[in-house]
Order: sequence, then C-alpha cells, then structure tokens
Amino acid sequence: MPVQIRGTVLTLRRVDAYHALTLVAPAIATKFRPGQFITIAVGGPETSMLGRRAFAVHDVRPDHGGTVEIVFEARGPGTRWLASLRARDTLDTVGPLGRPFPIPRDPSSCLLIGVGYGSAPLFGLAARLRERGSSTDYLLGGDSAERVFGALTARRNGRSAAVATTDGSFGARGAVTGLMEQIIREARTDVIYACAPVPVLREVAAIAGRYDIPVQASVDVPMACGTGVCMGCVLPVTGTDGITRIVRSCVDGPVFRADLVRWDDVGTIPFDALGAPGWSARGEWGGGQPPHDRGVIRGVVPPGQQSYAG
Amino acid sequence: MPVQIRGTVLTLRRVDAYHALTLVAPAIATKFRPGQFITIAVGGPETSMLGRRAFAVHDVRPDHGGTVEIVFEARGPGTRWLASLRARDTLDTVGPLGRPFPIPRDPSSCLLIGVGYGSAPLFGLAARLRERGSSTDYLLGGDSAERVFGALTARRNGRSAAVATTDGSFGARGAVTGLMEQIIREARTDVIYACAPVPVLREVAAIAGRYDIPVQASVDVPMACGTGVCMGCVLPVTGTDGITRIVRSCVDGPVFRADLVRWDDVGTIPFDALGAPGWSARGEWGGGQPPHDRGVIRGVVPPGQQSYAG
Amino acid sequence: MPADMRARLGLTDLPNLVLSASGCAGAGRELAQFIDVARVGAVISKSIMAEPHTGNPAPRLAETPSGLLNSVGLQGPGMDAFLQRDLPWLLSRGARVVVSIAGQTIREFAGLATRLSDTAGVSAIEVNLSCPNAEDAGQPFALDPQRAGSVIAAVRGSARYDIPVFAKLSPDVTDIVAVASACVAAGADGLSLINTLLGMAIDPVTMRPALAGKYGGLSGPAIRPVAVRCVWQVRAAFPDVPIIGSGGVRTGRDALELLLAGASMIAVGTEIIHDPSACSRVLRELEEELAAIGTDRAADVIGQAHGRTPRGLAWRA
Amino acid sequence: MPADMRARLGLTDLPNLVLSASGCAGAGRELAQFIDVARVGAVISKSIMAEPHTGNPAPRLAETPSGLLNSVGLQGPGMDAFLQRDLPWLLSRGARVVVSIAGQTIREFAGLATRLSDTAGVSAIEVNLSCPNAEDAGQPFALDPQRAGSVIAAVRGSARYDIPVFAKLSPDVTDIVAVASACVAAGADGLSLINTLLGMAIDPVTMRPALAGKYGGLSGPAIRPVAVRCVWQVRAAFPDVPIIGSGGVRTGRDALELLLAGASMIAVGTEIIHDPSACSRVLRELEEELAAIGTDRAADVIGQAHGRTPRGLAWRA
Ligand SMILES: Cc1cc2nc3c(=O)[nH]c(=O)nc-3n(C[C@H](O)[C@H](O)[C@H](O)COP(=O)(O)OP(=O)(O)OC[C@H]3O[C@@H](n4cnc5c(N)ncnc54)[C@H](O)[C@@H]3O)c2cc1C
Ligand SMILES: Cc1cc2nc3c(=O)[nH]c(=O)nc-3n(C[C@H](O)[C@H](O)[C@H](O)COP(=O)(O)OP(=O)(O)OC[C@H]3O[C@@H](n4cnc5c(N)ncnc54)[C@H](O)[C@@H]3O)c2cc1C
Ligand SMILES: Cc1cc2nc3c(=O)[nH]c(=O)nc-3n(C[C@H](O)[C@H](O)[C@H](O)COP(=O)(O)O)c2cc1C
Ligand SMILES: Cc1cc2nc3c(=O)[nH]c(=O)nc-3n(C[C@H](O)[C@H](O)[C@H](O)COP(=O)(O)O)c2cc1C
Ligand code: FES
Ligand code: FES
Repeated sequence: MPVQIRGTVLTLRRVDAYHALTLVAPAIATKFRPGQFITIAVGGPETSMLGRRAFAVHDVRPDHGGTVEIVFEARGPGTRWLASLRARDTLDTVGPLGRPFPIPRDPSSCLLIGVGYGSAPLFGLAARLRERGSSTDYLLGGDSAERVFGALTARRNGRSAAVATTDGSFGARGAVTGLMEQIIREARTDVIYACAPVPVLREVAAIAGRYDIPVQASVDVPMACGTGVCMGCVLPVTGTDGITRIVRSCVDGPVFRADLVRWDDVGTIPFDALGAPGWSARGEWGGGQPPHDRGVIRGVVPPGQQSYAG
Repeated sequence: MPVQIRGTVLTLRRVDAYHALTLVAPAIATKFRPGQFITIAVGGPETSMLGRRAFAVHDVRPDHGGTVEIVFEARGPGTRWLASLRARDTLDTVGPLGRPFPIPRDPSSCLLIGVGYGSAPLFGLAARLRERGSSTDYLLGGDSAERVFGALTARRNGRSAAVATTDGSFGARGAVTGLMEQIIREARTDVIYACAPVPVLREVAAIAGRYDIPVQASVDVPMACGTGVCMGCVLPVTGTDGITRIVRSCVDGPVFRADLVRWDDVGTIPFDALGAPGWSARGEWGGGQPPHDRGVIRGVVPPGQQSYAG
Repeated sequence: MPADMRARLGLTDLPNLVLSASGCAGAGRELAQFIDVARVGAVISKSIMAEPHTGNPAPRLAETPSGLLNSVGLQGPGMDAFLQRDLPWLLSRGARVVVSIAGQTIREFAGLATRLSDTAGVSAIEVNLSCPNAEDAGQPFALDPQRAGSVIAAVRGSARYDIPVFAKLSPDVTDIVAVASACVAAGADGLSLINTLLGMAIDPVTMRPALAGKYGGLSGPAIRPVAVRCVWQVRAAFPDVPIIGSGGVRTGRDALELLLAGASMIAVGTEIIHDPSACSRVLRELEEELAAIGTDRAADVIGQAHGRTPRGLAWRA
Repeated sequence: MPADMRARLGLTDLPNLVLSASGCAGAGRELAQFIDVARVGAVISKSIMAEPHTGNPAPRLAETPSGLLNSVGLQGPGMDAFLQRDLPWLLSRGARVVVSIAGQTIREFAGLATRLSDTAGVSAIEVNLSCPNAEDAGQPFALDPQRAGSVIAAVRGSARYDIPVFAKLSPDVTDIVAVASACVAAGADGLSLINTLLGMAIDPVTMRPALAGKYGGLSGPAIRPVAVRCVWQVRAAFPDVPIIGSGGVRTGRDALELLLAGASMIAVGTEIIHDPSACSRVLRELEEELAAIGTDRAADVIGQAHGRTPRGLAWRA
C-alpha cells in the first residue's frame, strides 16, 4: 500500500544531464520494490501545476530511517522547480506506486536496458536479481554521453555493460536496439527488463519476440495522479484472456509484459478493445462495416461522438 | 521614472512580527524618495498569483551599488512566499513607484505617525526632514508590542517617540489617535505624516483638521499592478478645483493630502464624483431625485447598472 | 468544540458535507489507500454508462495554469460491473454512494435510473447532463434547458421515489439559471454544479491539439470563480433547492466560499488528483475555518453571502 | 534570422502582431515607462464611453488561482478627453492605436464610431460587446447573436469605410460561433476574443462578495484553455476573418498556442498587470519559439493546428 508523506530533501546534486534528489521517506523506502515509482506534488503551496510528477525510484538506503533517491531531468516547469530545491525543503510525496518488476524464480541471464533517465530504476533491480543468483548484463543509451545514466555503476556491477548514444559521443552510435541481438546471443539472455521511451520499448519487444525472450517493460506515459483515479495514463494491453483492455499504466503498470502491450496502438483505442465503439460482448460487430475498415480511433475523434466532460 | 529589474536578495531576517528583506537594486535605490514604494512579483516562474505585491521602501543604502530594504508581514500567500526566500534568490522588482512625501520648504515641527508595518517608510522620511532642519516626533502603534515597528530607532533619532498598542503590551493602551492631541500641543506640530490603515488615517485627518494641521497620508489600498494600468486601487479624492475624482492610489498616491481624501466614501462612488451616474458636467442633476436621496453607490451595485467586463 | 458538519441527502444522513466529485475518485478503492471512504460525506461515482466503454484515446489530460483539461470520455466498466463489483465494495467499506449516470439518449438515462432503483445503497443519483446527445449531433444535453429538463423528467420518472435525483449542470451556457429552472421544473431534487468548462490546449511541439479528443473539460482552481458565480446565481433563483457545489475546491477556505455562495454540499474533484487525501484535508480545514468564524454548524453558513447588508469592506477595517 | 512578425490591420501595417489588450495598458503612458509603445503591435485603448465615467466602487479586483477578477466598470475620461489627450499622445510616440468603444445603447455605439471617423490615427475600432445593454435590463450585448449583430451593423454603418471594425466577443455563451456569425454577417471586419468570463469570489472574512460590484470578469492564464477553444471554434467556422486572440497570454509559447489555434494577432492583457514589460517580452519569446520551429514568418503558423493529418502524439515520439 502506498503512503502519502512529507519527505525532506537530504541532498540534491547534478549528475551529468540529470539531478539526483535524495528524500528522507522511511515509510516509502521500507515498502519499495524495484520498478515502483513515487509521485511528487510540485510548485509549493500556491502551485499552478496540478499534475503530480512521477519518478522511478533509483535507490533506497537505510540512513535517516530510510531514504529514497530519484534521478530526473529538468525538462519542464515541474522538474525545473524540483531542480531549484535545497536541502531541508519538504515535498508532498506518494509511494511506492505501481507494479514492480517481477523477479524470476530461478537464476537467469538478465539483460537490463535503460535509455536516458530510464536507467535509474535498473540498478536496484540488478541488486535484487543478483541476490537471487541471476546474472545482469546492461545495455544503456541516451542522446549523448551526458545523458547515459549510470554507465560506471553498470560497468562495476554488471557481468557486462554496453552503451549506445544517438550522437556516438559514448559507446556505439545509434539506438540501444542496434546492440541488442549481439548481447542476447552472447549472454544467452533469458529475460529482458527495459525502461525507455515507448518507441524504443516497441522495438525491444519486437526484437526479443524474434528470440522468444520475455520482456518486462516499464512504460513512461504521461501521468497526472499516479494513483489510478484520473484515467489519464492509459494504454491498450491484451490480457492473458486475449481481450484487449484500456488499462492505466500507473496501477496496472508501469511494468508490463511487453508482448501484451499493443505498441502500435498506443495513443489509440483499438476497435477490438473491451468497450470500444465497435466492440460487442457477444463477439458480434456493432456496425455494418467490416472490422478492418473501422480501424482504430486515432487522434482527433469527431466531436459529438465523445464526451469531453470526464 | 520607475524601472523594472531583477533584484537579488541580500538578506532576509525576522524583526519581531515582521520580515526585513534587503534587495540589491541600484537603479531603484538611486532614484528613490521617501514615501515611494516598490512592487514585487511573487510565486516564481509558474506562479498562480498575478497581482504584484506593494511594499513601502524602508531604507536604501549605497552598498553593492545600492540596496533597498522592505519590512513586511507574512499574512497571505504572496508574503508567505517572500518570507520563504533565501539569500541570492532574485525577484522581479519595479520601483520606485508613486508620489513621495512632500518635504516642507522651511524647518517645521513634524509628527510622524505609523501603525504596524506603516512605520517602515517613516525613518527615511525623518532623515530627509532632519537634513532640511525640521524636527521629528514619532507616534507609533500596532496591535501588540511585536507589531510596533522601529520604536528603538524612533527613540534614538526622534525628538520624541510615543507608542500605543491595542492590547497595551507596549506604551499606552489603545489607538495611536488617542495620543495625538497631546503630542500636537506639546510639540507644536506644523505637519503630520501618517502611514496606517484607512480607518486610522481617517481619524488622524479628523483630529488634525480640528487643529488645522496639514496631513500627508500614505494609504494602504489593495493594489494589483502598482503602475496605474489596472484601475484597481481607486479612492475618491477631491482636487484643488473642488471636483471629486476617482483616482488611483498607486500613481496619484500613495501619499495624499489627507484633507482631500473623502475618507467616509472610501469603497464607494460618491454621487458627485466626476463621471458618477448622478454627475453632470453642467452641474445639473441627471435624475429626478434630490442629491441627498441618491446617496452614494455603496457595496453591491445592482447588476445591469455596471459592467463587470473591465 | 468542532462544528457540526452533517448534511442530509434525501433519506441518507451524511457524516459531513464534503463529497468526492464524479470521475475523480476512481472506483473508490484507489482513494481508500489514502483515506477512509466511510468518512467522506459521500462518494460520487464516475459517471456510469449502461455498457462498458473505453473512453477516448490518449493523451487525455493536459495541465493548464491552475487547471487540468481532460477528455477521458467516460471510460468505465458499465452498469453491470459497477453494481456487481464497485458499489458493493464501497458499501462494505461503510461509504455512502451517489451514482452518477451517463447516457447518450433520454431512454438510456431512464434505463440506468431503473436499474439503480432495484439496488440498495444508492443515496442519490447524479445525472451527468454533459453527455453528448446522440439524437442532437452530440450536443451535450446540459446546453439546452428543454433537453436537460427532458432527461431529468425521464430519470425522475424512472427512479424510485426515495432516491433523490440531482441534475449536474454545465457552466458552458449563456444562462445557467434557465437550465437549472428547467431541471427543477422537471422534478430534480437537487442540482450539482459545475461540471468542467469546454477548453482546449495546443501542443506547441506537435502544433496539434494536446488532447487526442481535441476538446477537453477544464477543471481545477482556475475555474473556481466561475463555479462560485454559478452557485450564487442558481442559489439566488432557487434558495430552497440543495446544491452540490464543485469547481476548483482545493482548501477548506475554497469549500467555505462555495457554501457561502449557496452550496449545501461540496464536491472535491481535481484536487484529489493532486492530493489523494484531499477530501479529508478539505474537511479538516473547513472545520478550522468554521471554528475561526465561530460557527457551530456548517449548515449555518450556507448561502450567507447573499445577506442584504454588506458586512463592510475588509480592507477598510 | 529572426522571423517576420508583421501583421496588417486594415490599412495599417503593424510592426508585429503582439498588441496590448483593452483595459490593461492604461492610457498608454503608464506602459511607456517600461517599454517603447511604438514597438507594441498596436495599443488597444481602454474601452471609451461617450462621457466621463467613474466605474464601480472598490474593491474592484480580486486575485484567483492563475486569474484575476475585475469589476472596474469602465472607468474612463470619456471620448472628448480621450481624443484631446490620450490619442494624440500615443500617436506622438509612434504607436498604432485601436480604439475600443463602449456604449449602453446601439445609438451610443454608433455615435462613438462617428466621432472616431472624424479623427486621424485610428487604426481600427474594437467594439466591446460585453457592455450592459440599457434597453435589455443590463444584459451584455455579447450574449445574444442578434443584439451583438445590431451593434456591429450600427458601428460599421457609422465608421469611416477605411477603419476596420472588430467585434469583441464574450465566452459566456452557449454558442460563440453563432455570435461570431451574427457579427460577421453584420459587417465586422474582424473578431476579437475572448473577453473575460463572468466570475465571482467571496471574501471568507467579510463573508460577502469580494468585489463591490459583486460579479467580476475572470482573466489571466486560468482562462487560456477557454480562449484557445473559442479561437479554434471561430477560426474553424470563419477561416478568412482575422482574429485578435486574447485570454491568458503570459509567454511567447502561449501566444504561439493562440496563433496555431487561428488568431492572426495576439492581445496581452492581465499579464501586463503582472509584468509591465510583458508586451515586449512576449514578442521576444514568440520570436524565439518561431525560430525553434524554423518558421520565417509568424503569419505562417496562423491556424496551423487545424491541419488535417495529426503530426503524431508528442509522447510517443
Ligand atoms: C512511471 C514513471 C517513471 C518516471 N521516472 C522518471 C525518472 O526517473 N526520471 C525522470 O526524469 N523522469 C521520469 N519520468 C517522467 C517524469 O514524470 C516527467 O518527465 C515529468 O513529469 C515532467 O514534468 P515537467 O513538469 O518537467 O514537464 P511537463 O511537460 O510540464 O509536465 C506536464 C504534465 O505532464 C506530465 N508528464 C509530462 N511528461 C511526462 C512523462 N514523460 N511521464 C509522466 N508524466 C509526464 C507531468 O506529470 C505533468 O502532469 C517518469 C514517468 C513515469 C510515468
Ligand atoms: C503603497 C503600499 C505600501 C505597502 N507597504 C507595505 C509594507 O511596507 N509592508 C507590508 O507588510 N505590507 C505593505 N503593504 C501591504 C502589502 O502590499 C500587502 O500586505 C500584500 O500585498 C499582501 O499580499 P499577500 O499575498 O500576503 O496577501 P493577499 O491577501 O493574498 O493578496 C492578494 C492580492 O491583494 C493585494 N493586497 C491585499 N492586501 C493588500 C494591501 N493591504 N495592500 C496592497 N495590496 C494588497 C495583493 O497585492 C494581491 O494582489 C503596502 C501596500 C501598499 C499599497
Ligand atoms: C479526470 C476527470 C474526470 C471527470 N469525470 C467526470 C464524470 O465522469 N462525470 C461527471 O459528471 N463529472 C466528471 N468530472 C467533473 C468533476 O466531477 C467536477 O465536476 C469538475 O471537475 C469540477 O470540479 P473540480 O474543479 O474540483 O475538479 C471529471 C473531472 C475530471 C478532472
Ligand atoms: C483590469 C482589466 C480591465 C479590462 N478592461 C477592459 C475594457 O475596458 N474593455 C475590454 O474590451 N476588455 C477589457 N478587459 C479584458 C481584456 O482586454 C482581455 O480581453 C481579457 O482580460 C482576457 O485577456 P487576458 O487574460 O490576457 O487579460 C479588461 C481586463 C482586465 C483584467
Ligand atoms: S495517472 Fe491517473 S490514472 Fe494513472
Ligand atoms: S494598482 Fe493598478 S492602477 Fe493602481
């Protein structure tokens, strides 16, 4: 169960392109499992920013009763505000939230893929995996060298660590997916964990699929509440019953089995999703057009066929 | 001419019930004259608070090219935000604004009346008055001892200094106006300067009127822009031509000749004000009712007789 | 002594008058991780449709200054699942439940009301009139007094006599009193206002509407002045009709503002997204506000701002 | 190379498309202490009435979350004083001037337009339709398509042919496109939107309306999503009618949002109260935004968000 607390800023420091923020938050630290995230209310008591900001937990430590560390990029107004904080400031913090990374029962060869700040949650996961006797290979990426987070730690702790950057300033030039197959073959990967932008995850899932390797993907979808009340963070995901549902990534994720996420339909309502306009509980098509003609509801829905109010 | 600058916080400290904030603001410090004020935008880059906050300048000093000190009470969200600042923070600051206290040409016996943070602007004024050979007597007040600002300085620099507090915790019990007549008689006061809430100023004006002593009153009326563009800070003031106008206290004040302010009509539109519904340029009454029946437009105006939109 | 915060909703006694607004409290379970749902005045359900409904594609939310734009599009499990799963759960936890209903035709609304009448534990029905009217090119019912009234008449006619029916109004109209009037005439036992304002945001990076649904409903503190005005106008016209006031309530002080304007109950919406324990915090803060002004019963401040004699202008005092 | 920011208003070339909104720039002199008024696209005057007018009693302003409520009530010196003092001053400083006019009857509006037609240096007339209609119980003209159209027809009929007439619309209507349509049909050369939203605040200390005028107009970033939506809807209906977009513009990015939605010019209002140099800052920031997206001419982005093919969803990229 998540808790809501006022966490106190212990330290805030620059790490290349990112900021690392350590919060004193015992109630969160003690419950946390790798892959879970926290949300923070930003902007102070009279804030104009109503959405909570979600961050993967990078590290938890026992000092001060329990601290939680996040690593973030100051990209928009909320994260810029966070970057302006100082020690002893306090933050309305909720966590731990979401489904953690599942850990394989038996020792396995695990490949951990992180892009940008997506690498942050992988190190805690790796520690847990190693505790259980698994091996960890890292594949980290980013736009440029200063946006590859944690390469040093990966080198130190991983069985192997590969890096790819878009501009080639560190490691191979290109996307992390360019290096994937080679690593999979060399490391005889059993399981992949990935935390990256949606297009990268989609590609990771496709490649892994060809090798029949299960992928646990942590998705980065815009969130507002993080607790499941706003229905803002939805993705189309197929259940083990074969039915596609529009699920909330904050409570049903952020970690999903990548083969169940309908990556090509992210940002759409697939026509065969439970409760979609064309969907029918009895398996009949509601309208006259054949299913493939109805396609998906994409982007701009004609007004009048939808409700803007909630 | 006022300027808009980013002032840097040099120091912020508690002074009894108040906070004293010193800003590095050379362009304002060099132009400032006692009685003028500055405005500050509060809440940071994504602020939800659009009104600028007005503060009398308490002190200017030459260090760092010129600093400006204000003294404020953290009473609402904007001033609470100001109270949370730290050295080196920067503030969008505009000043110096408004009409300063006029200084008598000839040496005079001046009584300076301040209530609460209203005392703040009096000390710079006193220095200027003494430079011109005038004497200064102080009469300071507040709800309680810790809300009387600057009594020590007043004792040190003034010819005399009297104090009154509502709860009697410092000086006489009651309002400053209770001590006024005695001081006026003893000090043979020629001119009064007063900075206090409107009801106190009204009373000061009434008493001084009986002794025929001119009062320069600095009014504390809610402001939003401080530069004259919003028309929010209006008061009914009679001109030397005998015509009452609805004037902006930020540009036509904050210092007014107290005998010209229509204290009883503050918060109303007197029927005989220039441009009031009953007013006519030719001195005839527009309607059928006698003037005294039309009264003033007070408080809630029937909708439809006014425009809410600007 | 803390003030008496109780309220009455038809036959149901509410422990307090701070409710959770429709669509902002999930199915109740999400909220229960942070607060005791039995201590919320009542939980207003997400608007329930007859069938399961996916809602709109993502992105569905955009942040705006002191506001939130949403085009969730009434995603929900449908009435069956609600009655089988969500309602019993809420009742088992001791919550009082107002069921918000959403239909695209008058018949659908009537059918939903009938279903709810066979069910125990429904404290009231809130009719979400902002739903698109399938028979009128998708225009929300709430925009037209006559259409709004027809929906309310149908729901009132189908709902069990002892379940109060509240009409939830949209502020996107020239004359909200006219819509309120039509709903009251059609038998509404109470009014709920305001729903979101029609708004839009453009993403400067994609240069396209930020929401997949293009338009969104604007909520949050940004709209509070509109909510206060609407509550005030409707209260002035119908001083005896209970009003659930919502729109930008963030603090106890905001709740007090709506009560003074004439709301008899308060619903907290967007602030739950921002602070999952908002309902209990707002209640506590409201108690403090009432204590500060020396009021024993929250009910005593309802509509007080309409008093004839101005209490004087604060800044003159 | 900085983008070409020019715009055209009837026969007048504007150096740029960032204007100061009516009622938020004083008589121009106040602004000139902080920025060069010759570099503002145009100064839209405070709405001018025929006679001097005191406006409403104080308090006239209340701060709300990301917004401001005002009931200034059109305080002003009247047309004579404006023509003798304020207009010549602005022209002497090299500013382009749009004169906003306010009347309480159709005849008054027509009379004001006639007066302005005898005057040199009026780049356009903006008709403030939110004025209370004395012949209709004080209902603002802007709330009724037919009444709004009548005012515009009268003004267009009285104004010199070469002075463009812009109708300033209120968002407080069920169907803003219907009002826009009536104004265009009546001869409006352009539309200005949006004016403030009707709102209200209660002072929790006095327990009375915070504004002496009770109701106030809500402005500022809080209302931007409503402004974007209104501009979008009107642009979709009348792609060839120039729109002055206003409502919560605080930054160059906000200005870009309104341009993309379909405004051809931008008016900055409340932000001038918050930042006296807002007009020049917004212009500079807009130039930077345009440079970032590689646009040579501001005019090229106008209405671009209406493009048919979605450019993809930002967060998928
Ligand atoms: C499960 C999860 C874990 C995350 N972990 C990290 C992390 O470890 N480090 C990090 O730097 N970032 C992380 N993010 C992304 C982070 O939440 C956003 O970068 C941040 O919210 C942007 O806030 P802003 O004010 O800077 O930007 P804005 O664009 O102004 O944000 C506006 C609104 O959109 C939401 N939003 C915008 N982009 C995102 C996004 N990519 N994800 C979620 N919400 C978004 C914000 O929450 C807010 O409500 C994570 C996101 C999720 C969902
Ligand atoms: C000329 C002048 C000089 C002043 N000098 C001082 C000073 O030296 N020290 C000090 O503590 N205060 C001073 N004030 C009052 C100070 O401006 C207000 O206390 C402050 O703006 C309140 O802001 P807030 O956010 O705390 O309160 P809020 O009540 O949240 O303010 C909301 C809005 O109302 C306006 N407002 C509310 N009360 C006042 C008020 N009394 N005066 C002006 N605006 C108000 C604010 O500017 C803001 O726009 C002065 C006011 C004026 C007009
Ligand atoms: C994400 C979201 C979903 C909503 N869903 C509904 C809904 O299903 N039915 C409804 O009547 N109102 C819905 N609303 C409107 C709220 O119930 C409320 O009336 C409105 O948001 C104003 O209150 P607020 O500012 O406190 O949020 C929704 C609002 C939000 C923000
Ligand atoms: C204090 C104030 C006074 C205003 N006066 C007028 C006016 O006289 N005439 C008018 O048409 N609009 C007036 N407006 C409305 C603005 O011109 C503008 O349309 C509106 O505030 C929305 O833009 P904004 O959010 O940028 O302020 C006024 C607004 C404010 C805040
Ligand atoms: S972020 Fe609100 S439901 Fe997931
Ligand atoms: S504060 Fe805006 S005119 Fe004085």
